[in-house]
Amino acid sequence: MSGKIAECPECAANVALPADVMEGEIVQCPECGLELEVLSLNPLSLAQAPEEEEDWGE
Amino acid sequence: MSGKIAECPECAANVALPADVMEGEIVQCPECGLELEVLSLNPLSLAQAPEEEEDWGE
Amino acid sequence: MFILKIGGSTGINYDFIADDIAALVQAGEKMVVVHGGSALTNEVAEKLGHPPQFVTSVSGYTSRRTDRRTLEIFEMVYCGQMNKGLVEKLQSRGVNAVGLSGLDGRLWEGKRKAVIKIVQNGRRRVLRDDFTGKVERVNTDLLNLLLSAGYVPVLTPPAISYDGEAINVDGDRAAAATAIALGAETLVILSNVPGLLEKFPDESTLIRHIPAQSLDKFMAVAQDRMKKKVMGAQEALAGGLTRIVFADGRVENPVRGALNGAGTVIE
Amino acid sequence: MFILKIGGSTGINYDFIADDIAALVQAGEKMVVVHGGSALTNEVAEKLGHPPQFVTSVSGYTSRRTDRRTLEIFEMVYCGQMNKGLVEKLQSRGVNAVGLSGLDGRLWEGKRKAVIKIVQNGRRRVLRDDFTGKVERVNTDLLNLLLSAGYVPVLTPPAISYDGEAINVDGDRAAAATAIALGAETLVILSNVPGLLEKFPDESTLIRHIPAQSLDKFMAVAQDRMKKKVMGAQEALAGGLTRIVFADGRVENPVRGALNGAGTVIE
Repeated sequence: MSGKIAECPECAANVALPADVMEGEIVQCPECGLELEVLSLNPLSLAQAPEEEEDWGE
Repeated sequence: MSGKIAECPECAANVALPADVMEGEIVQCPECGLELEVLSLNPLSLAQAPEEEEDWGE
Repeated sequence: MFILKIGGSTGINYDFIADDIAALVQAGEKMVVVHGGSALTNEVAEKLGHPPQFVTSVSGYTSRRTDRRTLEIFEMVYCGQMNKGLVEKLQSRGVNAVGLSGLDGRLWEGKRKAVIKIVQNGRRRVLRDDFTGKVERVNTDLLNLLLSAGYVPVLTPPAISYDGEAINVDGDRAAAATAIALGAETLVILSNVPGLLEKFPDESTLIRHIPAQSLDKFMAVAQDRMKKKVMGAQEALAGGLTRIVFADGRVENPVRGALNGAGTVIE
Repeated sequence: MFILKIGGSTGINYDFIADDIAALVQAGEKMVVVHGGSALTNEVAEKLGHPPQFVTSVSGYTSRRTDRRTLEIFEMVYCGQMNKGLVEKLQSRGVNAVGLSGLDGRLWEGKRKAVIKIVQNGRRRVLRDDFTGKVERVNTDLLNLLLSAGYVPVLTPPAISYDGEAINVDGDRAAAATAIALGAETLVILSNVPGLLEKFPDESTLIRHIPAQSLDKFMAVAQDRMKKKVMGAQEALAGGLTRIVFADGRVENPVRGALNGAGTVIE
């Protein structure tokens, strides 16, 4: 996957993104395991993914 | 106008209809002057046209 | 208490109107809103492959050909997108709006014109499957029930025939009938023109004031859609209203502007 | 007093249902009707060039992707054609129906899910412009105001968020919330299947009776849309209802049939 590389906002590790990464996509940091959301593509910016307000099941 | 010929339900006179006569069309009997409505095309049937419930203007 | 009719033609700014209604309601003003949706209905009907048809009656009035399919599209736009879009804009501004059509609770009841005589390219025809009519009775109990509980009714065609069928009615005349039934003094009609224009579409020829008793003379000046509005005004005056204002629905503070005399004031 | 939920899937016979409601109302029965419109919404969205999209949440539930344009189409079908079509059918049978959406008078209020995490062909994504949520508060004052004045409320999504935005909500769960808020004992849910089927779509595997306390075990049996209905039933039971019936909306006397136990009775 010759995708883009982003930096994990938590532990600054390199996070490989799929070539056709989509805005809003959720990826996981390979180092600290944090769930990250691709906030925007240009400029490429990541942030911790929000908790799902899971109200379907509970 | 090589249209159809119908009979006036009031005075039995011949009423010439346009070739492309439409259902619901209003025609006038050439003899007695009555306003007639083409109720149906096949079978061809005419009847006195209803009064317009004119409520737009009054 | 006044009645506000909001037109459905392109160019009307529903946010300006909603802002103004919110300010008036906060100031304690009671009102009933009536709205249209003709422009959007034409668009959607086109896209759904049932393009709008307009028919002209033998006495020269144009109205929307309303067969059963048109009525469904009409309801989708008037009662769906327009009505709930306006209710949403009002609710998000703190106005506790309740959207209703004339069908609901038999709010607007009247005779369905079972027979319509139309003229099309010179040939006259009788239409029997048209669902149009006129509002003859208004369920003021339901309106007062909602008003006294603090709600702002937002009303839309269709109305209902005495046999319980949905019928397309003219919004301006339905607004006039509602104003009369509720004993309101003022009817404000917002559209995409500043008011009655002497020489349409020249907006500088705005007629600012018309004495009620000479309104008939201005019928000739009114262009097609405006003809219906003037007829609505005539009926409203005959029914006891004292003040009708045709005003511009594209500008800021359109409602308060109209209440303060901006537009064509008939009194 | 009971709540009748009418599904929006193809095959449901609205004339049979309207006949049955009229008979029950004439016999003095009080009820609130809730209806859906999913099948028709898909059709109209397709024709308007905004085909429906369904998204599956990370925890496996499918729901309609509801961006702003979808919401407008949703309102056109649910609040326009479906709601007013049902009100018309009821009015023409002598039932004084009043059609309302959850927006009107803030009838159904709840939190908008500002963030949704979905899975699409294996990839997870956050959606922020989705207008969906859950009904958390019901305006029972408005409902009781109408019921005591002799009207039959006919309710439809959308609901309204606490910020006054229209939000798409699941009709079955909104019906359950309404039943709880009004203190009704019974909720009847009509759809295009005879009830909960052990082996969908084999209609001979109808489960006739489920003791309330063991409903959870049947969640596994329920196929996609029916999953939501079972969740609605769970919430209704937890909220104090004593009887929920899933019944067939395609047959004659579907409502009275369900009240007399035809379908899947949960009690």
